[in-house]
Amino acid sequence: MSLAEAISLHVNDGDTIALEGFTHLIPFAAGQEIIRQKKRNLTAIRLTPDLIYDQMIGAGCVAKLIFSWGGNPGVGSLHRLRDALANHWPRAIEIEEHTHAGMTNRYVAGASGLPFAILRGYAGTDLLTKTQNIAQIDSPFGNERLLAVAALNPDVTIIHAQQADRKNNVMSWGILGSSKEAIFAAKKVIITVEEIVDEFEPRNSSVIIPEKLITALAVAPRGAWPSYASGYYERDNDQYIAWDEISKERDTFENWLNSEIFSGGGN
Amino acid sequence: MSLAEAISLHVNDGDTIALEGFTHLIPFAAGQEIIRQKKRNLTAIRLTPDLIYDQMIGAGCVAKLIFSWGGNPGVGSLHRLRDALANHWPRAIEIEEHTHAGMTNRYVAGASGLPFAILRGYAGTDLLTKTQNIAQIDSPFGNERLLAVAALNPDVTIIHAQQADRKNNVMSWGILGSSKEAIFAAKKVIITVEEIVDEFEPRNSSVIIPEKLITALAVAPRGAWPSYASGYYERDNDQYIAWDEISKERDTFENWLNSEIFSGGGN
Amino acid sequence: MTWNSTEMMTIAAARSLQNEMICFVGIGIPSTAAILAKSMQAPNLFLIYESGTINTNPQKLPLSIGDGELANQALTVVSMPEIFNYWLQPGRIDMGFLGAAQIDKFANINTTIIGSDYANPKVRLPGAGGAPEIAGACKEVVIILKHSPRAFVEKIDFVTSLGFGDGPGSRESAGLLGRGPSAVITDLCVLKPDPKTCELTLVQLHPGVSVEQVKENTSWDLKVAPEITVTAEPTEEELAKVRALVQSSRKTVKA
Amino acid sequence: MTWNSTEMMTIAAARSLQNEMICFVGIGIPSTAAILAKSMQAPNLFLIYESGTINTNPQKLPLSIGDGELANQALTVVSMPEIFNYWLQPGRIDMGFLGAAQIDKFANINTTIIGSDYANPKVRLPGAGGAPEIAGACKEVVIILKHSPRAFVEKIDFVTSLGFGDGPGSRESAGLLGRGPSAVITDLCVLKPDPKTCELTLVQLHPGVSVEQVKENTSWDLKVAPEITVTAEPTEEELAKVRALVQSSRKTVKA
Repeated sequence: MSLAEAISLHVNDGDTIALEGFTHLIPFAAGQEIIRQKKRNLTAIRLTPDLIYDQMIGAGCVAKLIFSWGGNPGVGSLHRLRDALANHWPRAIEIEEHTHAGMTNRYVAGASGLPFAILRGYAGTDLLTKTQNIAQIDSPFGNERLLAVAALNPDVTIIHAQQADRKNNVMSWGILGSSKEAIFAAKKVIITVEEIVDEFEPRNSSVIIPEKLITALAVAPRGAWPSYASGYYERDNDQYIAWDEISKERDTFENWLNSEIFSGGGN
Repeated sequence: MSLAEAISLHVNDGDTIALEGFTHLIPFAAGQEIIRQKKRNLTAIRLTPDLIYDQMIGAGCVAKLIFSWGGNPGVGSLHRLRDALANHWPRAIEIEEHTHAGMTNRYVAGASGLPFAILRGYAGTDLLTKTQNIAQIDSPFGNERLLAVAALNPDVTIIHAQQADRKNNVMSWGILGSSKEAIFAAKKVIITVEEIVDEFEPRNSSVIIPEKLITALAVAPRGAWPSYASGYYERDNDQYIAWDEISKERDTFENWLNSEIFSGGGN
Repeated sequence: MTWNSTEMMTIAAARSLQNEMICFVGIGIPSTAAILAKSMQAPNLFLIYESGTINTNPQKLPLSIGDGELANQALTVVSMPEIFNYWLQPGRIDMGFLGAAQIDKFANINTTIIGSDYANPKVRLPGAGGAPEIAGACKEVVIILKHSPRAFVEKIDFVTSLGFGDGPGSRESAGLLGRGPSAVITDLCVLKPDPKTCELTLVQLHPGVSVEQVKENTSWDLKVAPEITVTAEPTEEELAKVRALVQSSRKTVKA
Repeated sequence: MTWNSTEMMTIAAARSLQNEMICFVGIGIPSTAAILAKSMQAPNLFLIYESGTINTNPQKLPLSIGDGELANQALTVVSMPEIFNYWLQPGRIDMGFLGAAQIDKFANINTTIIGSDYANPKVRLPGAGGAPEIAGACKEVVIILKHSPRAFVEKIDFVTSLGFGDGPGSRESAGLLGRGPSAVITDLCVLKPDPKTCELTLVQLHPGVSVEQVKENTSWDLKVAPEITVTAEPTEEELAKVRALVQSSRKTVKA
């Protein structure tokens, strides 16, 4: 299936979606296809919104952002996110912020079919009073109070991986963040891969996702650019730096949107 | 360090120990060294006591068994466990039984530094009234009742793995059960390996345990026999079948104990 | 063509599996039946064992639930927390295939003790293993065990895994996600829960077996369906394959 | 030999790390300092990044916390649930190395917003990331940030990560396992919490820096230790290595 078909078939306006991949294997091709297809009113979940959600927010796809760290890694701010929050451009967005530990465990709970997960988290911080979907919970064994975080179960989780085999099983390796949990937590799973291979080579720190968990699979070479795909291409740090300029002003962002996304053919 | 030193240094009478490895990589050499050194009053944790704990129970090392399935896999019963329960021979033992899901999550809680884990478990069963260290817990989000199981934090976890490198990092692969969780849950960790290698080869479904987590490392070739070590030797099913005969009567068991353990040199 | 009743039971169980199903398999006859099904009508049967082997395709009969063969033939091997928390618990598994020592009319099963006193049982059995959560979370469960008055009892000595509890509504009030047992397959027949009462009912006899025989081997007053079908005889292929499988193991597996 | 104040800050931070420590590193200056320490007095420093890289040994400065370099040079790479639940949460980590946008006299830090209205802040910062649990669970925490009146404030706009709360006992009542911040290292000096009051106190000046300079750059009335030491000047080796590291990155990393 083509990425365009996968997005149009499985991502609906108003959906809760998670495009995961921590710094590595960020599904940019899929995110930009969502922009191209003008999906709207999405609740977008990611530990690190990164450029991918900054682009989707600037393009007006996102109604709510659930996240734990909203910067341009190693560069600075996400200007489109800031503009949406401060000036409601191109639309107002709601945010719900957590910690990495909290978001990770919310995926774990979702993957486990549980309503919540427990952790030692957020203790003593203003997040306890400012954010949602958390609650304190007492241990039934001995005298301890812990934090419960509500499960995340996206309508669609989208992941970029290195390889799929002929039976649509998927293999990825390197930094995988919370991708596996985001996949198990989702109602539908779209995966883009660098390429199809006859056989997976043995690799340490690798994960194989059985086809049974995958709703739609699309080949998207360099689909994680400007982030990276271990074994295929490196992180394009220049692009991350350039994004600071591109995204700072609305007109430069809109020029980028028109020339790179709407004029661009898509995968 | 030799296995004998590791056991004598780190396993004390009265300790709570976990010799893990699900069917695969069962640390028989370490368990038999515990018998040889006549450790006593141990609380022994394992999902599947298997022959290793049947031997330790018959030898009088164990005061309490915490487990979830106590049979001779594919053969039948654990006669030494039965004799200890029914006739208190060679001593009375206490048991605490759970389900695999419960035991696994008790290790997860221990590994996570949490007092408990939650699951959908034991529902509608007599375990709810007959076993310990479980409690029902209500979700703070919506109307759901779940099971909380108390964390397991062994004084010592003992694992057999395939390889260690020159820096005492350990690699294992194949069926790993709850070994990783049992390691993270423990106060001290003893690992036996088949051999020391210069470098770990890449393998799927493999785990690398950093030396920082390991208290003592000993080389014990065929240390998982009669269970197996993927890549080294297969499960000795004949031995598992033979154990049914050896363990059925006290005298045949004691003959085995004297000839195979107390006369045997040890590793 | 002749066959023994264990072969018939295994073959009948194998026939209950459909292609593409995700099946969580216990060791013993359930495993034999699942492997047989995969070599017959269900080549794409997706087998998961509690040891962590995902989509495995064993060519010989494993003696234990964690045999090397299961890992070597698997797409991937994962940890037990992943098997129980990510695969089983959310209700991803279509079919759970279980054995039992005792079963009652509501398909509750006991694999823990024989005898009424938990502290001092007549016989100590292996215990729960993965069964309670398999019985709870799989969309559907098939129970496979030999028919005898000692196994099919009015009241089981310990509820290790819940079938239908004491009837309609029990699973719901226990908060179980799965629909529960859809069939009990024995060496004599097939029992299915009555859609209304949930009580196990004789619906199918294996060739040459009589209703009386089944009733004699059931300690409670077994309900019998108005129309009883007869199991199709084992085919030569089924028999050849099940015998080859049993041969491949050094010793037939006890439940 | 000359150097700039950022180099001095980085080198002073690097010196605070001991060999064999397990160190949980945030990106930016903390990462530069940790990598520097590993090339100097702490070759066996065990570096963990929240991206899942275990015992990594980067040869060039990562721009992001998940750069390929961190994975390629790691002993192993694990999932984020494993990093946060198995490594960080139980208190296994000796040292947490954090940056901040704002800090108060009890070393509570803010990386969330500038401005008093959470719904409508003056400046929206990236947020918490891994910091709250790092600050909570590591046995010890060192905070690294540039000294300025805007950063060192009487009251921070948002408590993203707890230092000592409002003084002795705050961490305990919040249920935190770690001892909290042991030092704040800036481009001007080193502050340490008073053992009794937990209030940050000036204990060490970098070469050429005056107490007045530090006080001018601190918005609260900064306590000064009776005896103040002076940081040893950067060695040529330290400077050469820190400059090589910064060179190795395409662009100096912002906190």
